Amino acid sequence: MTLVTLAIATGFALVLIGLLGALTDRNILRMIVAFTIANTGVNLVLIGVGMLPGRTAPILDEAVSVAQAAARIVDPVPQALVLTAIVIGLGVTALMLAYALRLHQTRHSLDIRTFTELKW
Amino acid sequence: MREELRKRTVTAPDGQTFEIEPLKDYFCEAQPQVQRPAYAKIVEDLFNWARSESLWILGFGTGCGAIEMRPLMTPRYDAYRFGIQWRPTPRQSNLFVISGYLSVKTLKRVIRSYEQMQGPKYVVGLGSCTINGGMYWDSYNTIKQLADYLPVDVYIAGCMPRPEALLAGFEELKRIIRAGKGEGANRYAENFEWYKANQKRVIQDWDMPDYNW
Amino acid sequence: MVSAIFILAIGLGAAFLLGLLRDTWRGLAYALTLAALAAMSWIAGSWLVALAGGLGPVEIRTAGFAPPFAIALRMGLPEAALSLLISLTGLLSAVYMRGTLMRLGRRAMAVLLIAVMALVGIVLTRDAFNLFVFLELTVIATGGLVLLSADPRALGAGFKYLVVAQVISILLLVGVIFAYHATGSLNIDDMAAANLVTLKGGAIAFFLMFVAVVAELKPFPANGWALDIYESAHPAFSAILSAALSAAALIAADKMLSIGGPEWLPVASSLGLVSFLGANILALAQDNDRRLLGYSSIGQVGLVLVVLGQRDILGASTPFIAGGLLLAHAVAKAGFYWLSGLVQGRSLMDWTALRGHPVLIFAFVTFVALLLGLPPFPGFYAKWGLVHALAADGRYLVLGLILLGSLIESGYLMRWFGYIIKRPQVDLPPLPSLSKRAVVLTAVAAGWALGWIWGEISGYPNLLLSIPLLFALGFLFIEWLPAWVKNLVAIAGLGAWFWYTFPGYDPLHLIYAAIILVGGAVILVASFDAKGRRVGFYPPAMLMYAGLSMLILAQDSFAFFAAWEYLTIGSYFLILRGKKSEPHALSYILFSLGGAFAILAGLALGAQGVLPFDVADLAKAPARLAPWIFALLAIGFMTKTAAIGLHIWLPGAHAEAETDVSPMVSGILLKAGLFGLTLLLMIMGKQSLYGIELTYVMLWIGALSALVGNLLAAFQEDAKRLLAYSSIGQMGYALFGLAMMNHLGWLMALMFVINHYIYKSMLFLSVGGVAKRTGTRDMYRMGGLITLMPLSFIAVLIGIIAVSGVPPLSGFGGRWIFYNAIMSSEYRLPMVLIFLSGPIAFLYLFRLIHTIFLGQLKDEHRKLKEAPLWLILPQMLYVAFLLGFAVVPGLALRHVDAYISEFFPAHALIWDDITITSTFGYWSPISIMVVVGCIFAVLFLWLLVLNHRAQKVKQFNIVYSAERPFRPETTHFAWNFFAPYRKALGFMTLPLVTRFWQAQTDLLHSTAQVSRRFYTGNGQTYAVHMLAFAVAVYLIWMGS
Amino acid sequence: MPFEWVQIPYALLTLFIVVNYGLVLTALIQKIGARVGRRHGIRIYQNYVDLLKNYALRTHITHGVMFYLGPVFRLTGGVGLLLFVPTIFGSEMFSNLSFAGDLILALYFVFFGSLGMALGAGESGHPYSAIGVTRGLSQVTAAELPLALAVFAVSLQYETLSITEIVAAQQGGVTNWTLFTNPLAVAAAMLSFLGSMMRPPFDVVLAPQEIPIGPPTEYHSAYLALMQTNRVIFPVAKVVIYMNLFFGGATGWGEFAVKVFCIYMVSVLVGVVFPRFRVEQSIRWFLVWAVPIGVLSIVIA
Amino acid sequence: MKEMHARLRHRHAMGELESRRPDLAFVSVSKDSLRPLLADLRDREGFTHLVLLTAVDWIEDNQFQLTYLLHDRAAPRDLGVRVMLDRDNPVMDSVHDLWPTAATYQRELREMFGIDFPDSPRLDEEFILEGWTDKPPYRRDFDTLEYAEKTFTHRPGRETHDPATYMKQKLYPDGA
Repeated sequence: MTLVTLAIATGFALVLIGLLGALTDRNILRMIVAFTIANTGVNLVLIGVGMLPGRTAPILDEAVSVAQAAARIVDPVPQALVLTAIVIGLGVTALMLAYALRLHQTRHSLDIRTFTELKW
Repeated sequence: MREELRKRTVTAPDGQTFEIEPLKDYFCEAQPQVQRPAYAKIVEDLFNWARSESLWILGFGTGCGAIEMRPLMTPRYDAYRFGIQWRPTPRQSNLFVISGYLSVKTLKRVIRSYEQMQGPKYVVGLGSCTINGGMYWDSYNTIKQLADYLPVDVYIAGCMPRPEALLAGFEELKRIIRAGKGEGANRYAENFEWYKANQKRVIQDWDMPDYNW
Repeated sequence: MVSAIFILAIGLGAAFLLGLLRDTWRGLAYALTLAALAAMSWIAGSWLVALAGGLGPVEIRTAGFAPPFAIALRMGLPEAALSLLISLTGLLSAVYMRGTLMRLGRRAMAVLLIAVMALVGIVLTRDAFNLFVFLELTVIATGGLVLLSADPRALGAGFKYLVVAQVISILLLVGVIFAYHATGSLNIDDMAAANLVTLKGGAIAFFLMFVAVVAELKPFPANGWALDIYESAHPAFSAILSAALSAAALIAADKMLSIGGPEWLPVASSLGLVSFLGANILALAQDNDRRLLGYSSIGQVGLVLVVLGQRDILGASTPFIAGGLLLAHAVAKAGFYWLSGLVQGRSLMDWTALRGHPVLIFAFVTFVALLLGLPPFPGFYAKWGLVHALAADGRYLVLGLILLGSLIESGYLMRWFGYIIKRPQVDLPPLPSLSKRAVVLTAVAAGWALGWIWGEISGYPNLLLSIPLLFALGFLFIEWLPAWVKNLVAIAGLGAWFWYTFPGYDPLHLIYAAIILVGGAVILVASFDAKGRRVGFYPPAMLMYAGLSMLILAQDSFAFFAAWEYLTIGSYFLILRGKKSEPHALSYILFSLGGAFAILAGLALGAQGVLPFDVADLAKAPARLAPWIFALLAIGFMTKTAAIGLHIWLPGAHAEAETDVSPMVSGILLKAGLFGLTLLLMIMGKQSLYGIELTYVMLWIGALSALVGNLLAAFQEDAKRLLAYSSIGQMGYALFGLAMMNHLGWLMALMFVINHYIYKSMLFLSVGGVAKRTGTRDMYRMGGLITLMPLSFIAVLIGIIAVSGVPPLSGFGGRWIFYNAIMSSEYRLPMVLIFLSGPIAFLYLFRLIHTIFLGQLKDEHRKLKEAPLWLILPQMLYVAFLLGFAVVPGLALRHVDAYISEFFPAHALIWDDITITSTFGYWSPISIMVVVGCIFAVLFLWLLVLNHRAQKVKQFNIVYSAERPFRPETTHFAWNFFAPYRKALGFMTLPLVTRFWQAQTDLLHSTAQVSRRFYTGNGQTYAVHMLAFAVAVYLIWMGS
Repeated sequence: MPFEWVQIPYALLTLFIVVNYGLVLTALIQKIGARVGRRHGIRIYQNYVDLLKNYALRTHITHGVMFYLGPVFRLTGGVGLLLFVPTIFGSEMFSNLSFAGDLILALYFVFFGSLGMALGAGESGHPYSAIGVTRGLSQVTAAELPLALAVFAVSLQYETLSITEIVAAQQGGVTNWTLFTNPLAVAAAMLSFLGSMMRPPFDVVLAPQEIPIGPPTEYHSAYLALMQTNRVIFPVAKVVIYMNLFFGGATGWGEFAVKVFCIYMVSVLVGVVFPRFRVEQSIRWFLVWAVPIGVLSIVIA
Repeated sequence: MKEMHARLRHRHAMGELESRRPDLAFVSVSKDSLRPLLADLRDREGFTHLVLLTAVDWIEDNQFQLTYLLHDRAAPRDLGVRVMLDRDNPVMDSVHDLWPTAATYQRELREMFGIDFPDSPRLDEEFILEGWTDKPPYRRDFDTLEYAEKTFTHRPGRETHDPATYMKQKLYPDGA
């Protein structure tokens, strides 16, 4: 099993664990944590997909010159994507936490089952 | 007087209210008129013959004497061959046979029916009760003399008169009509006040118009 | 031209700028927001103008690199249109939310700007990951904007949304990265070019992306979260969500489909169909307005998805059709949500508050029409094109389901409209806010403008520009005038149009034209009776007349169908005006729309994609399809003539309509169906389906209609219902005549057309006049009105003699021709029913005249006056015409007779001086009239001589078994008039048909009631739905 | 067939003959009915006397215009029906006013009198009138159906709607009568005939003991006289139609008298034997027994 | 009958049984015990049918006698129950709730005897007489002849004969 496969497998496992947690745990905060785990898993998958064994990080400095870049570094795009995704995930998580806070303030509960007044 | 015949106030669909006086608004108040023979004598004679040969009896048995009328329709007596038949509605009848005793309550209906018949019309009093009260001479509820209330053309005495007597009575009536003397309707109209006074004396809750068209 | 990227830049920049402002400078912040949104709209608008002017799509490369190294944007015509839609919706919503935004401050405004910017970004971007980013931005912005709502429940809804959004984002992100891995590019066009789905792992990558994007469309049934937001969010935000987000998500889905290729089109179609049908069915059970609108949104989006999925056959017309549907939906739904902000209650009934605000009602009507795709709105053109394409390609299932879904949708929307107009008004007046109303009206204007635009680019003559329609719409602008002025204008308009079009008619069309235009004008004379302004009467009435007059002029199928829709809508609004007409108007419009869909499908099948399609070319329809086309069209037309089985809407609709509306919808409107049938039979002739001759089936339907209509009429207590059922019977006769497919049958049908118009209009007017005076329509409450209303009596008398076919009036002519017609026809058995129903007509006719005019006059009617002059006047015209027509039927008929000879040369009549001779018999109307008149006069004189002194007596002077009547009510024999007949044949009046249709609607409703339980309100459950949905899509995809 | 003025006196002559014939015929029928009950029955001239008496009544009332016109409508219907049908085949004199229309006219004109009468009776305001009318109308819906079917079958058979031509086709021997060439149609028509003659078992319309003679309850004097006149013309006119359609018509007044009498007697014979049906019973009876025969006749035709 | 009487005596105050025929008997009861007795008879003893309700004016005793004649269809047998009322205060409980037909009889008695049955339906409506203003005509103190002479005109010359003597005279004029 290569590192890449391991990374991707771990990523998917995290995704699944996260989703499972998010879908089974009633507590909003734990759901948020679960989603964070799932996001991390996704990010890991992203990295894993962009990984090329034996290459270095896509940073152009003294170690890797521009001319060698194409052969020496891994694909930089997934890395950029991961960065963006992390930022966005952070935003969403923050928003969810804000919601959790407001929900707790107004409804004094963190159980997702208590917020079913809108249905049907 | 019955509730329905009293004055009442009604509201029209458009909201206006007005009064209804049933006896005036729903019944014709005109008095009966005397209708003299209008045509030449020979024509009137023909008409009188026709009237006499076409006696249509109102099918209204006012008392027990009505039982004697039924045999007239049977094969044994068969009054039809004399031009006599029974009609179910006063409008089409011209002979009213008061069959036996007449209670005050029935008298009211009899007057109404008689007045609804079209002239010339005839009244036959059947049985002693119509003549002088008969066996009901002391009854508090039976009239004693039919002639006080309606213009009688022929009385047929008996208690009861048999069908043969009735046939004889009808033949007598025919003679009277043919002689031009069957003018009971006119007598009634001429002496309308008198008849009405008599009628109203016994019918104490007079709740109909003076003449029932 | 400003680069399109500035739309994004301005949005983003302004949002940042807002963050720099002081929190207290709210006015400035708000101005800045509006300015930014306006600028974005302006840029999008200018692009739209430029692109519509012929400019090709423009690629925008950020950072100056070509993809895949940088993100590419594209500005094409669809993108420009949707960008404009999004930014305008944002702008208007911002205006609408002024109060809320000022209260919440710059952050809220910034979030709004971000939301709009992100939505535009979704539209413009060609980069998959960028798409993800914008979608996430939308999610975040949505999460923020949901909190704008004053509704505390929105908090929970927003959180559920975020939960689901997380799941979606995971799917999307994984999909994107694998797609990138497979193709080495993030650019959507590159992915498409690389044929992603065929690459290793690419298919699953695409599947994940596709599911995630489709999930943003809130597909049924994985959409509980969205409904909660629709229900609880601020209406202006719901407007954005429904109009802008849906548009953006749809274009995203479109982009995905461009990657997925044709293999994924059926999947998209099925998902769309499920959404369209499911959401609409569930909407049936909704009582909350915003939730209902949410369901409707989901349905509409589903429909557009179907269109996208059908792009393989729609080809170049896809943007036209999808755009038409989408824009109509967006404008209407945004308008609806804005309108809902004006209404204070959240139940559907609370919308009764709109009553008394004609402008808002007009807005509501416009939105409904936009949603339902009624002409002249874009949805109409779109559906027309879609249905034709589907029919041409043989995708009948899709076609049928789309029409079914549309019918259900019209069911709840029309029902809602009925509530607004008819239910008891709640005491919560609409908010007076001028700015909010202005926003709503902007949407209305946009709707009409779209109608005009779509008319212009449709390739057909613009529906909005036809003279009759403009005339009808013109009445909207003179609503402030008194009714009599408008009436004059209306009559003049009808007359002028008749005079203007007169030279173009052949005899057959002339008959219909005369009935519709001249006859309509005569009925309008009765409308002078109305007092005040009579708001809301003339526009629909004139719309109906416009539709009718356009119908008979229509050459191609498009004009025909549009006219059909006009007359349906117009008459619906007319019928709805009646006092208790709400349920009947609803069933009318549902049957009519159902019928219209059948017609649409029939026409589409006939056209086989060849457009424009001349109606006369139906004759050339392929033999395989011809019987089906015939059946569909016949069913459509027969809903209008209320043939048995499709008749249940008629009695209530005609009976509950206003006095002068009843003759319009009975005397005139029913003829539209007959006209259609005439045309159909003339063009297509006899058709057989599975060995059964369809005209023979129609013969039976006609005969059954005649029988059941007449029988039911005999048992009615309500005078107008009686007349209504009688119409069913009369239409049955006419249908029967047409279906005989011979010369005399047609002549008879046309004679029925004329006669039925005259006597039914006359009877409805006189009965309406009586009902107006007596305040009731129950016949047994009337009675003895002959002396008080002699003219009405004469009208009814002449009317019933004519209806019953007794000589010497014109009805006899109809019967005579009828007998001659069946002599020359080879069908025997259906005649038995017709023969039976003939005398039954006497039953209800006698009942009509007896229980109203004869018998005992009631207390409260003793001072009634004759019906109003304006109602009497047309009746007397009809009486005169009936008498005239009775004497000289040839004036109208011999030309028609000659005309029919072109189609059926055999058995033409011979019109001598005074005698009309057929192959079998002869008939001389004048002689009959003279003979009967002479005998009558002699006998009358004879009776006068004998009886001239007759004593006039009053009503209780009757022999009454020596008793006397006490009350007129108990003396008037009227209620349950034909009790013995009911004993004998009452079993035939069991409401089987009503029960059948009731069972259908009950089934739909209980389905809706049961399946809505699916949405438990639990956010986790919704997330599970989403995953299950993904699995389901996967299965569908594998399956297809 | 063009109109000539001389047809008017001829038509009047027909009318005169038929009125007298009808007066005597109905009396004779009544006598026959009486003999069945072992009575002598009315005198043969009794109808004249009754008619004269009713014309000679001195007082009259009226309930209104339609009440006044009702009998006029009624008799117009009777006279018109008679005159629209040719009475004697082959006779220019007695083809009456049949130039005005064919069989259909005759069949539909039957209703003219009934309708007017019903309206007149309705204005009297008497509930019995209305009840009688409802019964009559209810019954006629079912009773007319077999006739309509039979007429349809016969016109199909002869391929014409002209009564004269139908009669012409039946000339030349008894076997040419429709009775023998199309027995089913005739059977259906004769059953319908029973229902339209106001005789038992189908006379619940008048029902003297129950709703004193139904529609004419309020009519009297000259009104009644007009209706009586109609009562003698109308059945004869109706029988004439039957005679022309099914029994070969009549070539002379003698044949006319015999045939009309015989056809009329059918309803009498049935009437004296059977008690009365209620309305729904008679409707069912017609639908169950008479209509299928009629249907059969047109299916076979 | 006898057993039944013996049985019922324990429960109801009632007089001796007057037997007329094996299947017909009369019994007198007091006004107060009538209703329970009637109910008992109807519900337990099988006298389901009220044949008639009639009255006799015992003017000498200043009393009205009411007779409720009951019929037992199953047996079959009849029982008359008699009640005496004070003539000055003729009021009796209505039994229309036991037998609806009783209402009609009670109307008649009200009109003809002036006996009051409170709560009986339509009690005060006219029954046979219309517009009657005099005292109830079946009371024996009402003089019908006097009333008739006052109200109606009589035809003069009317004679009254005792049928026996009259026929004797007619048939045997010579007195043999």
